[in-house]
Amino acid sequence: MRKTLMLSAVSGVITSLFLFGQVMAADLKIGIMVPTTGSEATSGKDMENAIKLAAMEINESGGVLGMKIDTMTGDDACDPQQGTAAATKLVSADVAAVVGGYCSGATLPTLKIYGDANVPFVIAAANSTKLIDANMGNAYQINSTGFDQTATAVALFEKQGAEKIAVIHQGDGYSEDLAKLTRDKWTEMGKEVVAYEVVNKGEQDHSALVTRIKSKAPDAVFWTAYYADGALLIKQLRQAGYRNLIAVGDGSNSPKLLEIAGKAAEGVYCFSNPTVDYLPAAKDFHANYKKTFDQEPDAYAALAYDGMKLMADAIERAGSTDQDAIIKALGETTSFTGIAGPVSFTDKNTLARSNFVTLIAKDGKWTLSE
Amino acid sequence: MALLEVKNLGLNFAGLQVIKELSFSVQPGSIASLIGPNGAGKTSVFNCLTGFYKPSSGQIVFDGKQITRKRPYKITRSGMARTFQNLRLFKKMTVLENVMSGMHCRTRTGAIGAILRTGSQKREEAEIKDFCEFCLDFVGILDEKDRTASNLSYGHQRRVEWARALATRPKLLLLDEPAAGLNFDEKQQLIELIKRIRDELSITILLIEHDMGLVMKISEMITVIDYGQKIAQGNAEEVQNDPRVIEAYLGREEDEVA
Amino acid sequence: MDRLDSAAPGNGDVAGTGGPLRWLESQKNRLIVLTFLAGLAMFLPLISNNYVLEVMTNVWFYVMLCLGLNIVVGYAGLLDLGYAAFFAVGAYTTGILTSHFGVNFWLTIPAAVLFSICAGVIIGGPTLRLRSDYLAIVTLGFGEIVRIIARNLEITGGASGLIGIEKPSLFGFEISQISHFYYVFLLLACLACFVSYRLQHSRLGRAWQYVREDEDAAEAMGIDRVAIKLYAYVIGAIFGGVAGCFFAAKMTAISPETFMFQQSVLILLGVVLGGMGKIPGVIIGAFALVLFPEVFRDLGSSRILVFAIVMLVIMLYRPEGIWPEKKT
Amino acid sequence: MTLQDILLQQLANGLILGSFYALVALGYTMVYGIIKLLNFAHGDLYMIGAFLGFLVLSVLSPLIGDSWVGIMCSMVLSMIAVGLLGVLIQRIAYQPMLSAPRLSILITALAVSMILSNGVLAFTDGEYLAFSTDLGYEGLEFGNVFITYTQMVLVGAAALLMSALYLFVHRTMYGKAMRAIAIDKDACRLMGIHVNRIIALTFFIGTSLAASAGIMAGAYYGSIHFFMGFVIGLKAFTAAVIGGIGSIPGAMLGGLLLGLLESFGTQIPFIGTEWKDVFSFGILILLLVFKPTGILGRTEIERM
Repeated sequence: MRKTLMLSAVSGVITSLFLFGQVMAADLKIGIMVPTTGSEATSGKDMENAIKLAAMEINESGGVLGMKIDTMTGDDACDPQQGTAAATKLVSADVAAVVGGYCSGATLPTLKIYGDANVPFVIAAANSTKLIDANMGNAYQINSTGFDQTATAVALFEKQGAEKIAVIHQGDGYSEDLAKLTRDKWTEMGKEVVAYEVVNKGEQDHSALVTRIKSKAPDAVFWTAYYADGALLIKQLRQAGYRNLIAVGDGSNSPKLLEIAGKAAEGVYCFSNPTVDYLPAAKDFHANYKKTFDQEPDAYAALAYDGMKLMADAIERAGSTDQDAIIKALGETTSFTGIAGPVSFTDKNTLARSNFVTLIAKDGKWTLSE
Repeated sequence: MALLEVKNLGLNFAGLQVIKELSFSVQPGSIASLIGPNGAGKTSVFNCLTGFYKPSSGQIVFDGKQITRKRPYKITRSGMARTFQNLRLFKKMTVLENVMSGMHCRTRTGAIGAILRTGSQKREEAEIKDFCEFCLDFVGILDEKDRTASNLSYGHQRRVEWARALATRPKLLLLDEPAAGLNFDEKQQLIELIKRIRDELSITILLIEHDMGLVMKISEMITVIDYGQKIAQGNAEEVQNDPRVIEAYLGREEDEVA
Repeated sequence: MDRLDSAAPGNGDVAGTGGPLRWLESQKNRLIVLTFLAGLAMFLPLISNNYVLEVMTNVWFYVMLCLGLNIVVGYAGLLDLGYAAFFAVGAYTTGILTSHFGVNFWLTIPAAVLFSICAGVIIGGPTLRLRSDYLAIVTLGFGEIVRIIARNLEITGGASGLIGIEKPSLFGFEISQISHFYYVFLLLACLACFVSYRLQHSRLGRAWQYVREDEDAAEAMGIDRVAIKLYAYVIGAIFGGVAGCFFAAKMTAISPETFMFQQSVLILLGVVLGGMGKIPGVIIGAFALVLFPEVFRDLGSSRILVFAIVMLVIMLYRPEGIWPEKKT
Repeated sequence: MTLQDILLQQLANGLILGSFYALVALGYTMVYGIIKLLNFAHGDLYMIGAFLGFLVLSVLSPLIGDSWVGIMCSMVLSMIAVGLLGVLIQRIAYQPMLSAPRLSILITALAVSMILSNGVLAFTDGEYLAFSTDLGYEGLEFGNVFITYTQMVLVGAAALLMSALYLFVHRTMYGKAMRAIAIDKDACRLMGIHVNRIIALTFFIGTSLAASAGIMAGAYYGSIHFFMGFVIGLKAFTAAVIGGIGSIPGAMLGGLLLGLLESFGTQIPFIGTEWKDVFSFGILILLLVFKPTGILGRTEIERM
């Protein structure tokens, strides 16, 4: 009897899956692929909110080609396996287009799925350079890639007169990619990378590494990974008496870094994607977001919002929901200006300009440098 | 030539000498006993013989081969089987499955044969089953073969252990206190069984026992140890009349009874 | 042997019988249900969308992994906390051989089996003599070592991993659609069930059980416990390795993050939840593992928490798992 | 910095890291010694300790500030709380499993560990919390080697706790009972020792030591996170094995040794930070294979 219960439970679950995956009639269905569970859920939900906000605004002003936008979220949980499930779910539901993509690792295997289905995809945040090679032509990155960030970083180091730098990453795809690009570019310029190190995620004590770095006396230390471990590293570097330049990548662009590192973070540089705080055009968005969701928008909200708006713009320009037409229209974008600035694409479907800004920590807050 | 030859066996535990310079031998086809008061080191001798303890000195020659400090499974494969003083059955498995464990070392089918169920695998499984049923029949509990081992009576659980040991096709069978916990009738059956194992299956037997009556009745050669040392050796009559045995062994036996 | 097989389910059967659904006890009725489920599994691609297929493909994949780990944990009673390492060995073998050396996908499978065996022997050989709790930690350590090696080497693509792994084709037919992969993984899961079943009911399967129940008694019966455990370890490794090959082919991209400690724990959860050592139990465990986060999206973040609580309750009150025990 | 300076600084680093490892390893070793249980949840109790300390401190700080006094007060309070939690876990999850097969109790311990860490994950949404305190960066400079006062206090506190434990185990009746139970539980029961009470006491002490390490780590490093117990749990286990699991001085020695190994390991060419964990896991595995009893452990004799 228990066995029967078990069987009926299993078949019940399968049936509910059917219902879950069912296609509902809608005017214009746009998929959102972000992590809404898992370690990156906070950022993912924030992006989801921003995209929904954009869709709401579009609907209020008459929709796209007279159709109302209806969003559907696929949760990639920042995990490649769940990412493919989410992408297949969206494709199965016949979405006209997809906006999203936060974790590069989870976004990577989905490119093939969207590519095979020929679904137009605007990648709002994920920016690993690996995405460029895996792109089948239907995806467009509106966030500057690691190449641009490297250029910004190297420019800063040069301007500050650094000769020897140390690069530290965290052993994940994103931060290793950035660290490698920086190391190669710096050595290409005939300068020296005195230390190229990796920190294990979740470790708290970096004193041995700090001593090693300090003994190499670099003019600048570049942390390419996330804020949590970055804060600890900065703190311990300063504690050990390292007084030269410290810079962190866009993964560390969080007020949490300043909170954890405290006064040790003063004067640390950060390369950042266009976030709401430094975008003059984002005032209205900021207010609306706060009003609608009762919270502050996070780092990638502006890009996610722009992604949805760009997609709607491309569909208008295409004049139909034909996938090829939308993809073509996306590629031909020239006149679209979002809150994060103008958008146009290179022949590799990446953002034509670098949208990176340099921030500096002052009095416990990130402010634009220069 | 002796089937089992123990020469100058010594065993130390954390500085304590459990067995000292012990030598004895078991002739093929005989029923031999190892006796001694509680804590004399009888089970330790068994554990050395079967490889569970690593002796600190001395040699054990079985069937013409050195087996000193060999791993237990190798010793079993070379033809020495044992039972345990406090039963060590695979409690959750059936009686037949328990006995089948003994045949493991006499069969060879591996993973591929099992997956493909080759002809030789099927033949081997049938062979295992037949021989195990024969062993169960021999000890008289064939009709309980499909019961879970832990559900059997104590006496029958003992018989499962014997059947399991017989299934390894041993040349020498070591019985660790086989009569412990048995009533008078069961002891008589045990004596019968031990004799039948020797006579019908031509398996040599070495046993440790407390019950002096039983030992005297069936043993052809008795080795008496105390404090890990041999104090006497001989047939029942010789041992019974040995003053050292009477003094060292029986004296203490009375204390124990009291 | 056949007599033994049929004897057990015949007189044994489900605990807690009674109630209106008693008819399931008979072998025939069970067969009906089983046929129905098999039919459903066979024809699922005809009646469902790709999302359901994707999820179910994932289910079959975890069925295979869990059955592989079940051989180690369930049959041989060894706690392995680094099973993802074998899965990684298979995935990287396929990934590296196809993308760096242009080897045909099908040829990478024997290579993966070989490497898995090597990995199993390297890990198991020296450590299987240890006490079981030490073994758990050693396997955990090995799992981490494999992941760190994959992260640090050039050939494995470093932390970003490998991308653009070729999809396999068979006699000119390219396995690329999700429905194709569904059948491939269904087949693999069935194969895994079959192999598990045959092994469980064999001389080797019994030996694992002897060693699990009482190592010393098993050794006294002439069973080389180290060799027997190593056997379990290596076969489990092969399951994981082969599953890894197909995983790489399906995902076309692999990275070290997939093979973290959490993955090993997830697979272990699948084995324990439904009932260690029992094939239907393990299958149920794998279903729960994959379907739970898909159906209860809102609870997704706390899925491991829910599973862990269930696991604790199972261990305390029903150590044999959800799937009922046979009685004799 | 000269090579000598670097090595001296790494020595200091290793000792500080090692003190944390030792404190956590002590709990592992005590629990293992007394009931032969590998308590996977031990690292998570370290984490819970840090979170409770954070909570208590944020309540207390308006009253007594968040400097040393505040930290010490919240440390004592959360050590007691986590110690009680440890006893509770032992009663609920481990007590019924003591006679079960080893595999079951190991899985139970794993489940407890996952419940603790994922429970905190659910509570905190996986966020890192800033454990902000008022500890300064001032310290003493010995040549090029720099040690902050905070670091000195930490090592001092760890040493104090460890010596207190050592005295407790070797000078009191409870300590004797603990050691006796580790050798023969049944005999102790016959001798009239409240075995269960002593086991509970062992859990209390072991987990509260882990909690103390957690709070100190939180205050020292400045951030806490649901996953912070995993790595240190593993490392502390390694330390306990190096020293000889079951041996209290062994755990202290093993902790310090592992801390030093890791610090100096960073300086070894080709190992560096990239292969650091492979290095320490490698040591663990080699040790278990070739000398499972560790440096100070006793050889066990298993009887038939």
